[in-house]
Amino acid sequence: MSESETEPESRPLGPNVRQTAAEMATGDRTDTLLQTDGLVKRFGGFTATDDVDFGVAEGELRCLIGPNGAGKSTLLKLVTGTYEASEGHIYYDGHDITDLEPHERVQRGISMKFQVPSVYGDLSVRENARLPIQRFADGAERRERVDRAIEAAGLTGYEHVDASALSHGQQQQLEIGMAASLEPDLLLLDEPVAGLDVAEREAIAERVTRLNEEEGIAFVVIEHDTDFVASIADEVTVLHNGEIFLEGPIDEVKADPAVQRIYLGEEE
Amino acid sequence: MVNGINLALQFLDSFAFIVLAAAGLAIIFGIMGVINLAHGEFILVGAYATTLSATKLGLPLAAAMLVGTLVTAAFGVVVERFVISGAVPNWIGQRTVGRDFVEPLYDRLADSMVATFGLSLIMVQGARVVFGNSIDTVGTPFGNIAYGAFSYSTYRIVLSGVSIALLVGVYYIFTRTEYGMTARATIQDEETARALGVDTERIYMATFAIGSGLAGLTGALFAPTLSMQPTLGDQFLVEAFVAVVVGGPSVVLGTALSGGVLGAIQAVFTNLYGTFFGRIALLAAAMVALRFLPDGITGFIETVQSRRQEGE
Amino acid sequence: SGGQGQSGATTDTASSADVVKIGVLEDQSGNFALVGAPKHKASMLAIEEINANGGIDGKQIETYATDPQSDNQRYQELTREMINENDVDVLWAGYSSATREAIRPTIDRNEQLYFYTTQYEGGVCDKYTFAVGPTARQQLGIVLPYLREEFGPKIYTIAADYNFGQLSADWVKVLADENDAEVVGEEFIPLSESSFGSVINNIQDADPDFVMSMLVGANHTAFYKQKASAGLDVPIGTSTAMAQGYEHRRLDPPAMANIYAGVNYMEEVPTESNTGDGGFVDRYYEKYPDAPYLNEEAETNYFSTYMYKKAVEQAGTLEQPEVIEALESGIELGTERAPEAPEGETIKLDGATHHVDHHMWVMKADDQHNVEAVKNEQIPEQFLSETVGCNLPENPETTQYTPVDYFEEAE
Amino acid sequence: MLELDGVTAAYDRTPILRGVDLSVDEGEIVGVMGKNGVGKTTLLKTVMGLLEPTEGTIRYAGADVTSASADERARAGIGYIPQGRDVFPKLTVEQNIRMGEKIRADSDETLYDQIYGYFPILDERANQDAGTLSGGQQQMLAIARALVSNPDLLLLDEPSEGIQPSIVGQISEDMQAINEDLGTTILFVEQNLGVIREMADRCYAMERGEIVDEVGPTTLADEDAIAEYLAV
Amino acid sequence: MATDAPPDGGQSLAARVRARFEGPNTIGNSNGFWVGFLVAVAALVAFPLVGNAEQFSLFLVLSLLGLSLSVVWGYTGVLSFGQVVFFGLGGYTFAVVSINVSTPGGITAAVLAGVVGGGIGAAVLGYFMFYGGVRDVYVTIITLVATMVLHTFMAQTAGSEWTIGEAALGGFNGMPDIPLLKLGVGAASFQFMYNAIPVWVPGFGTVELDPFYYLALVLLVGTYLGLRALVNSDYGRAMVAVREDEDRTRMFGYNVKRIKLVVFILGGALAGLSGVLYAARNVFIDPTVFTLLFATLPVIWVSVGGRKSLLGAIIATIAIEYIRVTLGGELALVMLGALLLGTILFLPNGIVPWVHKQIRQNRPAPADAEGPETPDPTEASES
Ligand SMILES: Nc1ncnc2c1ncn2[C@@H]1O[C@H](COP(=O)(O)OP(=O)(O)OP(=O)(O)O)[C@@H](O)[C@H]1O
Ligand SMILES: Nc1ncnc2c1ncn2[C@@H]1O[C@H](COP(=O)(O)OP(=O)(O)OP(=O)(O)O)[C@@H](O)[C@H]1O
Ligand SMILES: NC(N)=O
Ligand SMILES: [Mg+2]
Ligand SMILES: [Mg+2]
Repeated sequence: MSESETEPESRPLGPNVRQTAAEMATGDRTDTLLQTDGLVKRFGGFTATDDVDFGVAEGELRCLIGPNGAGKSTLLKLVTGTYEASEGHIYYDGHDITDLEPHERVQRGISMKFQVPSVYGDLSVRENARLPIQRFADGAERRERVDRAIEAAGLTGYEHVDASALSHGQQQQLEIGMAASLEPDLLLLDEPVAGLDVAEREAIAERVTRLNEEEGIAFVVIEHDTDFVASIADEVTVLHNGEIFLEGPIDEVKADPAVQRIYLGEEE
Repeated sequence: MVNGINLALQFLDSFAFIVLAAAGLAIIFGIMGVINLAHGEFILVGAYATTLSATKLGLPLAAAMLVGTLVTAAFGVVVERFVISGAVPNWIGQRTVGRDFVEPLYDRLADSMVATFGLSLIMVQGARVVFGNSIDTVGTPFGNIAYGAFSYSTYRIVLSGVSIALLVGVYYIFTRTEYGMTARATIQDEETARALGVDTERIYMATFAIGSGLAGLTGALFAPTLSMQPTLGDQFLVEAFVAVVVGGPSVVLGTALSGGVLGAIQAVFTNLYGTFFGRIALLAAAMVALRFLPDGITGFIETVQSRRQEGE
Repeated sequence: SGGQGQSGATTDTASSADVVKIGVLEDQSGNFALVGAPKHKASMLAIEEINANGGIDGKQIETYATDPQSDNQRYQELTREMINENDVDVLWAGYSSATREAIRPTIDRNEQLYFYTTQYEGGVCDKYTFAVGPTARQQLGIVLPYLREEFGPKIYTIAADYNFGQLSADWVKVLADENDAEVVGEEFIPLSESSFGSVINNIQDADPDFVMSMLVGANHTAFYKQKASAGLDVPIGTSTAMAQGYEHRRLDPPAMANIYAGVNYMEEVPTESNTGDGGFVDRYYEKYPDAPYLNEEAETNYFSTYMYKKAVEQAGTLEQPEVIEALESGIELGTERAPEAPEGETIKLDGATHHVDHHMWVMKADDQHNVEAVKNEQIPEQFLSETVGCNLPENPETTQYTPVDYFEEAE
Repeated sequence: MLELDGVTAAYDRTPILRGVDLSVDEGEIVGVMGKNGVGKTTLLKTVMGLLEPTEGTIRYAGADVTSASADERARAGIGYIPQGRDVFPKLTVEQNIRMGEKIRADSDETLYDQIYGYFPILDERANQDAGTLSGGQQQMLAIARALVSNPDLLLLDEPSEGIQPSIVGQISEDMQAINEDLGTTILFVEQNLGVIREMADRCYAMERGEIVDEVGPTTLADEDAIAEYLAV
Repeated sequence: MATDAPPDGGQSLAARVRARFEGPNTIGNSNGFWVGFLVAVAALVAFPLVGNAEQFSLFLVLSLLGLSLSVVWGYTGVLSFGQVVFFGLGGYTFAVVSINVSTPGGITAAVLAGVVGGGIGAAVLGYFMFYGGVRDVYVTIITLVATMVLHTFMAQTAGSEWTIGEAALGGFNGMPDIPLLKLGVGAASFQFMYNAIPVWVPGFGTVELDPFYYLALVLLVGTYLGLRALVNSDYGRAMVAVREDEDRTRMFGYNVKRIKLVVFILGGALAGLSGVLYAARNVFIDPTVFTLLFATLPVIWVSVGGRKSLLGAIIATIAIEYIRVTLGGELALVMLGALLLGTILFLPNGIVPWVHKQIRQNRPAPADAEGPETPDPTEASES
């Protein structure tokens, strides 16, 4: 892959670097929730993420955009532990989680919805919804949480329907609901509105905003729909060729000519 | 005492046995996702058809082997139509009650296992009822070669040559030809393949026929060296599955490599400690290989290749 | 045992005293069908003959026969059924020693009179079991000395890697010692193995005067083809090949050339009562024209049925304890009473051990697979009677003894 | 070119399409829009022959193809780009494309250059397994694979899903170019408003398995009116 | 188990207890089912009056083996070909311990040792596989190979060097000298084998009943109910989630490897129990239990009965083994083969789920009020 010539050779610590590795290692807490340090992922000879320092503050809602193949999904999968990092470290809540198993990361508060929806097709909506919740809630509390999760996903009345029979949008809603019901501190969403109709997009935008504002959940959202991005996020990070290309408020990023050229298209 | 030539011949022998045992299965299991517990009985068909055409019809051995292979391939087509794809029962179903009776067994590992287990019971007992508890065998051709105090059956050396040629042929067919690519695409996503104009029914049938034909060829090739009984297929089954699975995702290359690795281990241990340890070593090696190479040998090779590229 | 019908299986004959109930469990399908089918047929032949000649003590035989399909689990269930449901007076069952051992607990528990007719490793000293086939010591005992005389003292043993093979190999060592010979190599081969390249090399490497082969089963049959095509032409003595699975008929010559079988019987045994006009072979093929072969075990099933007949007639009852007592008194069959003992001369049931003093033969196959008798003599069971001291009428036990406990050479 | 008359189709027993009437003329670009789950994908699958209608007829190029199999329809010139990137994951990118080429004997080399021109990344990654491409790259591959067969009628199911904005714009332009240059007729499903407006000559609106409206060029020009349809 | 309090205090104890055994992971959550269940159990209790209980006890014992695969494969998605490994380990351990200590206390300990032996075997093999990242068909083949290793190995243990204490492993010919099953300690013990108890039954007079049959029946019914409770508990739902999608289940914070290992050990212990009873019933064990045929049977039972149905595993085990033992004649194996082939082709989800579907479809609507769909009984146990 050819390097973009506008890419600055050495990047100053951008606004996104919340905390240095040294700070992380000594456990000096700031409001930084997630910080990657020089994260590299190679597939064979191909480098999908290249020395990425990506940070998210507590309660922040950050969108991750960038061209197809930029390494966005890969970055999130490194954070969840689905992929093992080739190099670099991941710090979360003051701890180095680079070597933790995926389920341990989840138990510490990281939750993710993958790009391709994969609800448990043969289980009913209610069983799907109960699964994350039963890990930590019992009895009446559990029932209540399950009910709330189903309601928030707009699936009241579908409790006993097999999840495979839901529409695409409903499955996305259910997935977000399940990921959110773990009450994570950090929720990662990979293209939550791809393939959804306008009404559903709005519903999800509203949902994400509410979870972020009311429950204080920090988000990283990957999305190609820039209108959607604009409607939920203030800050975006642009990834390109596996590297952080630009970060900043959505309006500034959209106006950046280089971003327009590599990602948005000239005429936008 | 270990003698170099003995060891080499022993290796070739083990290698040929494993590769030939696995060849048909590599296609039917590795490519089509059907666990064929009747694999041994397909080999039986090949062996019986070969032997009977030689002893009863008086065909020369080479011609009889060709007959054995073709008969098994044809038999495979019948099994595919009636059982594996369910095409025949479904054709009847559509015409009588207006719906399909059965779902194809492709990529349904466990169900295909039960169905082919049933099939194997039918075939073994069927062979017994029709041909009795044994049939007369044909002799082994080509005599032997002698070296020092030792001598070795030439035919078994020929077998290892054939097994290598067969691997090369199958590898070529499935990776280099249009048919091979189409077959792999069909197994991965039948619907999309159909939308791209592939007659998937024919592909399934042809692939199953090739897999069966290879099993038949194995039976044909071993017919002169084994005793002909309805249960003769049993001895191939375990080696076949182990070789295919240890081989990993690239089935043909994988089968060659696992035949090589497992054959070498068996040969060395057999030579040093006798047949029992040779067999135990083969099985133990298979378990260890699967544990430490969770994606089989070819999966491991892919990983190593990408590590090497990373290093560059 | 269960609630139904088992009460007094061993004594309750009052209601069925007008017939003799015989149970026959011999394999007609599965792994042992090749060798089990002739056993079944021979039992049926004997029963048919006896019935045609007025039955046993005037009673007709009622036969219960089911195919156990070479499956030990089926054997166990069918044995219970024979005893508890069918209430048989006597039972013939099983080809392999493993099958015998699988059902023996049930046999002993129910005190069921049982005939085991396969040639076997020997050593079963069991009040209810009559192991009337030849033992390894008897079979090897005729062939090994012969080969020692003919070819020399160096022996290489190859044997199936399970009880029968291992114990037979022990007997080879004992007999080698007794005959001034020496075992120069020994290899055990798993039953699932069918490639013999390295075995053949090992034999060539050891360069013995003759090989003793106790290979067993369909997979091992391949050895004979493979050694022939490899050009291994050392003489081979065997207790297992030819007589049971008629390899000399099934395999293309010269696979069995130069092979010497130590057996009590095979179809080719040249006695008048066997191959003579109207002899055993004629009667068998008259009843079963399509049968492929009349094997060693078939003859044992056949004559032991006559032994049972004789014992019942002597006891004058079907009560099993009395019949066992009659058998233990030493039933004899002989050529003068043909057709009952096709293997030749007088054969005698040894009451103390429940084994048979067999008339043993060495049968040699040539490169056209023609078989001829090269030696024959009467050989008694020796291990239990002479070495162990098994005496069942006095000490009714249910043990299997092994040679290692009695012979240093066997270790 | 394509005519559906009272087409009803179902998975198992639940009817999804209920009496769909629709026609596409040669050389047209026709869109289908509607909310999630109304049956748009089902409609395309039925046209492709992956689902057999329980009632109604489908005519293509003057012939009744209602009971023709998918591969027959493909060979008759219908190309299909499924929703959700159904690439063959264990075939390489190049092999995936060659699978598309197989359909027709008359595919020519210039088509390749053109297609790689649209999606240069596919050329770069020719020997990568398609399953390891990023989501958007897989979508591009699916499009390219359908294009190489040079179909007469191209069925596109949400081609812009998961594609970066600049390429989305480019795809609609390319489709129009293909339509003009090669005379390919196109029937497509979309959620992206911009794409619909830019590409479609006219458009059908679907609701619960039925065509409820047909939208002509004038309405298509009206952004708010379209938004209305998509958000019904 | 669900640890939550019952949803409403007004529910009767019976309903609360029942709720533990019900849920979407088992077939049969209606009143009708439980009535049928009680009738079936009663029929099995009465069976020795009319049928061959001695033979039937074999099917009950093997049903435990079927159940062990049903939890491991049907509910957790681990297709093990090695249940017979743990079955055999259980049987052999029982044999070795009981031969060495053949007092009632020793025999009772031998039973426990057999169960533990099966569990430990599964723990070792399971740890080796699951914590090494082995998945899917690779698990199947490793377990198959483990079976073959044991078969090859056990077949050659005929010599006296293969003696553990008093107990000779006996090679291919197996171990015939297993003492009769006596449970308890000293005088407070009871012999379950060959100890028919005369019981007076109205209408039948005095009949001799086989205690082993009842022991097997109690263990089977108990195991069935226990597994029902398990699969309908929180843990059971996590198992099912692992079966449906391992990667996704990890993303909800579940330790998938541990869940698989735990279930595998449970399955091993259950298979071990089955093996103990098998050896005790036959007073014999031999390496036939490690043959390919025997290893295949559990997969066949569970597939034919319905992979995701515990009841299916039991019913199919009994049916297939009954057919295998009783079907005679030259074409017996052909018919058995055709039966298996036909069943899997025409009822791909297994017999019990098919029957369940027929009943649900044919039941008139009002009766459904009691049926599984409306009000979902899991609600009651929310879980
Ligand atoms: N397993 C793999 N092997 C080889 N290359 C891979 C693998 N997984 C991802 N890649 C490559 O890594 C790059 C980044 O992929 P990634 O999925 O992270 O992209 P993305 O930014 O999410 O793109 P999109 O917007 O299209 O989803 C792509 O070029 C892809 O082809
Ligand atoms: N394989 C299937 N089996 C059963 N029902 C299905 C299947 N596929 C889709 N459905 C159902 O059919 C209906 C229509 O589905 P379809 O995929 O055609 O909708 P769509 O309009 O393409 O939606 P979207 O915009 O989300 O892609 C939905 O309710 C869906 O749940
Ligand atoms: N008795 C035998 N050959 O097992
Ligand atoms: Mg992505
Ligand atoms: Mg769709």
